[in-house]
Amino acid sequence: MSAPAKSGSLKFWQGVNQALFEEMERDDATVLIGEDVARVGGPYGITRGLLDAFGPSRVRDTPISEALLVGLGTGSAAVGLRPIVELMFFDFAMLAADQIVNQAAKYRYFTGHSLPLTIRTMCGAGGHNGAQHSQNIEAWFCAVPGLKVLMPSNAADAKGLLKSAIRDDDPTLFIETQGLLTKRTEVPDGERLVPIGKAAVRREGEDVTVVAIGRLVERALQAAEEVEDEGISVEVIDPRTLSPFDAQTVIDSVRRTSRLVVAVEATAPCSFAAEVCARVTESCLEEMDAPPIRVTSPFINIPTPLPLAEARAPGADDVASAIRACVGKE
Amino acid sequence: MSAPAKSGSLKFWQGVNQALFEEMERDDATVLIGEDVARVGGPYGITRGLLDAFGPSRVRDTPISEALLVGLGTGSAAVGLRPIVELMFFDFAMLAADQIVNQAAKYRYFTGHSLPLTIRTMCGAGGHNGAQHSQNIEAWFCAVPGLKVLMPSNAADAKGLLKSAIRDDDPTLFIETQGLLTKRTEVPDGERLVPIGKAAVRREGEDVTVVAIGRLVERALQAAEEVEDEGISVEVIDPRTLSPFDAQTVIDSVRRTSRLVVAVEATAPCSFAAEVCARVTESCLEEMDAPPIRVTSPFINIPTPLPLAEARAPGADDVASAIRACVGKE
Amino acid sequence: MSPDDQAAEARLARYRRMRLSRRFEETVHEQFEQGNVPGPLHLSIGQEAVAVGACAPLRRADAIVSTHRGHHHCIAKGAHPDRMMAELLGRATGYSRGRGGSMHIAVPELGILGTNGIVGGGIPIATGAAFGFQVEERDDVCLCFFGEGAAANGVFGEALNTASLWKLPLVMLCENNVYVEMTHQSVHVAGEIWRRAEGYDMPGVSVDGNDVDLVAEAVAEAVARARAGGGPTLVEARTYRWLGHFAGDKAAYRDEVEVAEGRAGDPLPVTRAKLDPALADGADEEVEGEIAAALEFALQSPLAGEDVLAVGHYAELA
Amino acid sequence: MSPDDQAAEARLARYRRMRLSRRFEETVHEQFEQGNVPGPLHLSIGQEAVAVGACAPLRRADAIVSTHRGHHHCIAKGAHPDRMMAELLGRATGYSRGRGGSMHIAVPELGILGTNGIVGGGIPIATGAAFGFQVEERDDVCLCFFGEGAAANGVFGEALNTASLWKLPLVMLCENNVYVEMTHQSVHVAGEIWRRAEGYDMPGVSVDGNDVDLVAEAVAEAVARARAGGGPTLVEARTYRWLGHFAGDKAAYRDEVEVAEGRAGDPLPVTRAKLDPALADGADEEVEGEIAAALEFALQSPLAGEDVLAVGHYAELA
Ligand SMILES: Cc1ncc(C[n+]2csc(CCOP(=O)(O)OP(=O)(O)O)c2C)c(N)n1
Ligand SMILES: Cc1ncc(C[n+]2csc(CCOP(=O)(O)OP(=O)(O)O)c2C)c(N)n1
Ligand SMILES: [Mg+2]
Ligand SMILES: [Mg+2]
Repeated sequence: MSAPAKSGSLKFWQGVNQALFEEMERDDATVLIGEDVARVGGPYGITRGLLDAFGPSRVRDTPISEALLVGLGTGSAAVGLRPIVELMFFDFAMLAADQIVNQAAKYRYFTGHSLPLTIRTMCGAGGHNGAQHSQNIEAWFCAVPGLKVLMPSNAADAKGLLKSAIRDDDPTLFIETQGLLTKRTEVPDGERLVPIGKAAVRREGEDVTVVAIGRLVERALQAAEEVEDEGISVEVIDPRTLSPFDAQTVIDSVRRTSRLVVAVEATAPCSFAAEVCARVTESCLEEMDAPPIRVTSPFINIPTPLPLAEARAPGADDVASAIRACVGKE
Repeated sequence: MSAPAKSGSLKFWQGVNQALFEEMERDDATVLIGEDVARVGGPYGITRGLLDAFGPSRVRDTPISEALLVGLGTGSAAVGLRPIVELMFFDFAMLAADQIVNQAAKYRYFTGHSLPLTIRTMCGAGGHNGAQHSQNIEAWFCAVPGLKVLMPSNAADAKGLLKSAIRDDDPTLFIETQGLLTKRTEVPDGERLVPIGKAAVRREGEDVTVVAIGRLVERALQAAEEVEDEGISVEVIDPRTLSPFDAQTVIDSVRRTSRLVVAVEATAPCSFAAEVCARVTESCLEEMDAPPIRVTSPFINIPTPLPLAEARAPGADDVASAIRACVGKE
Repeated sequence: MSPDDQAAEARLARYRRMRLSRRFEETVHEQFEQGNVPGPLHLSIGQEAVAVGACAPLRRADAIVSTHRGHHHCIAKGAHPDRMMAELLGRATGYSRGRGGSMHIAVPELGILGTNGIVGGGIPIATGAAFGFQVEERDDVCLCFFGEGAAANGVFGEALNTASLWKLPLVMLCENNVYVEMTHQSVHVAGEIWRRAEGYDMPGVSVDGNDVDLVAEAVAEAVARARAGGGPTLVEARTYRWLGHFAGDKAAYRDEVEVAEGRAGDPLPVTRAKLDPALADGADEEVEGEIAAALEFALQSPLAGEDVLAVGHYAELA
Repeated sequence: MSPDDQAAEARLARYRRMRLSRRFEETVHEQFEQGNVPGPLHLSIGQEAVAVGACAPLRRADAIVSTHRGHHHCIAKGAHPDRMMAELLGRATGYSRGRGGSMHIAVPELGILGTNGIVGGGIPIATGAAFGFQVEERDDVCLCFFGEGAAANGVFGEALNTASLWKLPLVMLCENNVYVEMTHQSVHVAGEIWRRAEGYDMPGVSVDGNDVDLVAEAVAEAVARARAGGGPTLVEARTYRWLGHFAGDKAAYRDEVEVAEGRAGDPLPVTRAKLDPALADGADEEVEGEIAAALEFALQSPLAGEDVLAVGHYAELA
């Protein structure tokens, strides 16, 4: 197998795959390691073709040792590589939390040297894998100085952000979303780097600002369509980078709309949604005409059957109701 | 050595020590395990006397295996014990995150059975132990369904909350604060259980509500004194339990004062302080006369020299300035 | 009853259990292909002798900890096919209310502390159960099933070290089925897992995992040692994963010769051959009845609805 | 220069390094007692032969990963006493700007990838450095120091397994100083650590850690194997921790006889005895001068101020 066509309409996973191909072609110091990433091209096929293209030294299947995996990235980055480490599911990052937070994230602080490490993982309840294979713990890592946390919501950003992450000289945590893997978007031709730390305004509007990440971006856009007929004009912002968070873009928007809804797949407590509410109300509470509303998953575990998992996850309808509540049109 | 006097003025660590004694006396199913908790009574002496009192089967020194430690608690709780597991520093909980979050916290959900496990650990920059021995990651665990997260701010609550945690039939994470270990408070005589999930109003006031946890409670009270002379009346609330969070007590207070300041030792992003701001503004933004203000540590690592660590941590003066800013008296 | 009769009876029971596990999984696999299984399915077909042999020396009060591939473990320890089938088919009558599925089956009252979605995640819990038994001065033991891939998770070494130091009543049973997801064990295992016991000052043995009697023998010895306070044992049972990693995985990454050889080790015929054919036929019939009833029970049960989502997170709300 | 002369010169250099480490720590210990060390101090006095012997076969381009007790490792790999002293005394001129202290010293340009506050935390990083060397097809190696207590951290087994599978140029050096914080190693270690290598299909050796030449020999063999693509080796060096776990710990939990026996293994006199006394005296003098200069440098340097707090977290702000 080889890399998929370079442009046109791509699935999310193909955007990731292309970014990996292009960056590994571009820089020999780039390596990819993870469980089943090489021979079979990943449990979800995301890394297919890379072993054939770059060989067994740079693309390696590893044992089931998540903590070691991140250390392999940190140590090799410290001696000159630009490693990409895949942690199959975000839930498994818990096994490597020490290596990510106490080691990789603090390396520059302790040594004064760069650590060009990219950790890729996959979050969310888009599969039927249950409570230990679907969690969204991005907020944990947004609380860690030294790390950069990225969560693209479409194929184009997946490709452009991952390329930026790989070239970045700090440890980055690149979070793919299970529920988006096969979603298509147009991906512009040629080299395109999405800047780290810059939010994207997905849709402009006047009445309410909806901040959404990952899978909720598409749902927020659907909700925006839905309420448009009801005369509600919605602005949708996708931060894309969760840390450092481009709060200014959101605050400027809320200053105009005077209303905020935040939609994430995680549970509410201490989530990125909580952070957005805090940052925005700290800066412009007086300019707000209504309380902010968080649209999140309920504070319960993720069930295995997909219909139940989907019932638990916030949908476009939940975002739409939140928008209506926020503008007082229930 | 034996247990310290049962009442009067106690240091924070003594409150913990007494709770351990009383609960281990009360229930033979209670065991204590951790690194150096037995023979030397803990690196900070918190568990002194317990080995002599309860013997080497129920009080055990363990190897340096944090993930296993939590599993020892989960497995033994599953077969009838009421274990207390000490993780020396909160930072080390990262090595056990899978066992805490993917295993212990989900046990009841998967099995329908109780899991009376108590995990004790110590947070904060009160020592000179640096960036890997001083972190506040309580927010991570507030995001986990199935866990209860407790953070006492004085000896009396340390004792009463720990007793409740040990008797509780769910996994609890009991967070001690390095900067409080030797602080004294009056501890009432006799058996006193502090209820889980109930906030304490430490000081009543009219103009602004300050929500503070752990080490910041005392500092918030100092700040309240300080600004009182300036004619600012401050209400100070100590949630004590971070999850489940007693939001109602805080919301009722803010409805009266119309102003909110939240003070924690952690860094701001996705912290418990963010959650409080979100919960409160969601519920009563219209009743607020000023933006909420978070008083936190800056988003940087914790330095080793104590003077620098203290300079980084939020102080009473920081809380006082936030209060003044909040009431518009700068 | 003469020793011979007892042995014969025991062997029949073992055969029956293996057959029950085999037919359970074949049946649930069919259901999967018909779209009736709303979750992932990791099948253990071909590995039945490991589970049944290892659980043979256990008592009801003993505990086991299982893995993501644990149907055979649960059945071997006495889980009811009907409630298991219901769980896998997402029915409210399942062991986990139909919301957990294959990787979240637990029956604590039978000593089944749970299958697990985290590879190696059960190892510390098993060690903890053994610790609990020791503190309670019970002579019960905990049997920990894990795959050769799981041995790469650091908790494996953590468990061996402390279990050996504390002489915990723990039997670490490595079920080596040659594959770790889609890669051969040689990608994952340096040396041989059972040999790692020595470095932790505990006994380690390797056994033919397709011979239920040999597995039972090896584990019985380990269990006896554990009950007597002699501490843990590491047992590696060699078997083969017949099917793909999960239902739906065609396993094109394996060559046919290897698969054919692997399947040739089918544990059922060897055991059946040692039985009175009439008794064996009778066992097969019983099993068919039990499986049919289990499937019926599951299909008759209501699908788990949204009402199961929120329950059972905290004692207060349990 | 004749082989004998070379050997003599090498031994003198080793003695000098050990002496430098010893005097560095004695000096910083005094400073600690005078209240001039604003952080924890884990002293390695008595263990110098392990660090100096292990680093003897290394080149500048080789890497080492150290621990919370790593002054001797850093000095053995060539770290400058002045900047180390400054770091421990909290001075802005220290290797980590005076904000890291003893557990956060790193000099990547000398291949010193860092001491570490997390016990075992450096093990995966060392494995990663060896992985990096292999991919880059350099014949450099990584030497990973860790204590016998750290071997209980699961990453130890994870590292051995993958290092052995990938034949990484890694030398795992377990510095067994008999104590793990305030408890004897027997509370922490089942069996003997060096014996765990076999279970991962790699060589393991045990060596007298108080004889710098024996340590150098054992590690040289491991390094040669690693450079030649022969993969990792586990070396356990037996020594003794003379002082408490940290400066200030009276270590009342140890009995005097044991401590006396431990101190009898002092690595310096044995080596010194093999030297030309005049040369040894000269070395001692040089060391005194170097240490005096280092202390002077540190005391003359400004204390790290709040201006060091925010710098160096991200590339943009570095
Ligand atoms: C910590 C963790 N890492 C990775 C996975 C993904 N995964 C599921 S099963 C599996 C292979 C397990 O192999 P083995 O232990 O041999 O068990 P088997 O599947 O052969 O029964 C992997 C890597 C996981 N579930 N948990
Ligand atoms: C993960 C982790 N757990 C616990 C500690 C606390 N701690 C610091 S040093 C130490 C003992 C380490 O013993 P050993 O590995 O033998 O090294 P030594 O101190 O003897 O040099 C412990 C438990 C820690 N720093 N990190
Ligand atoms: Mg396997
Ligand atoms: Mg030691």
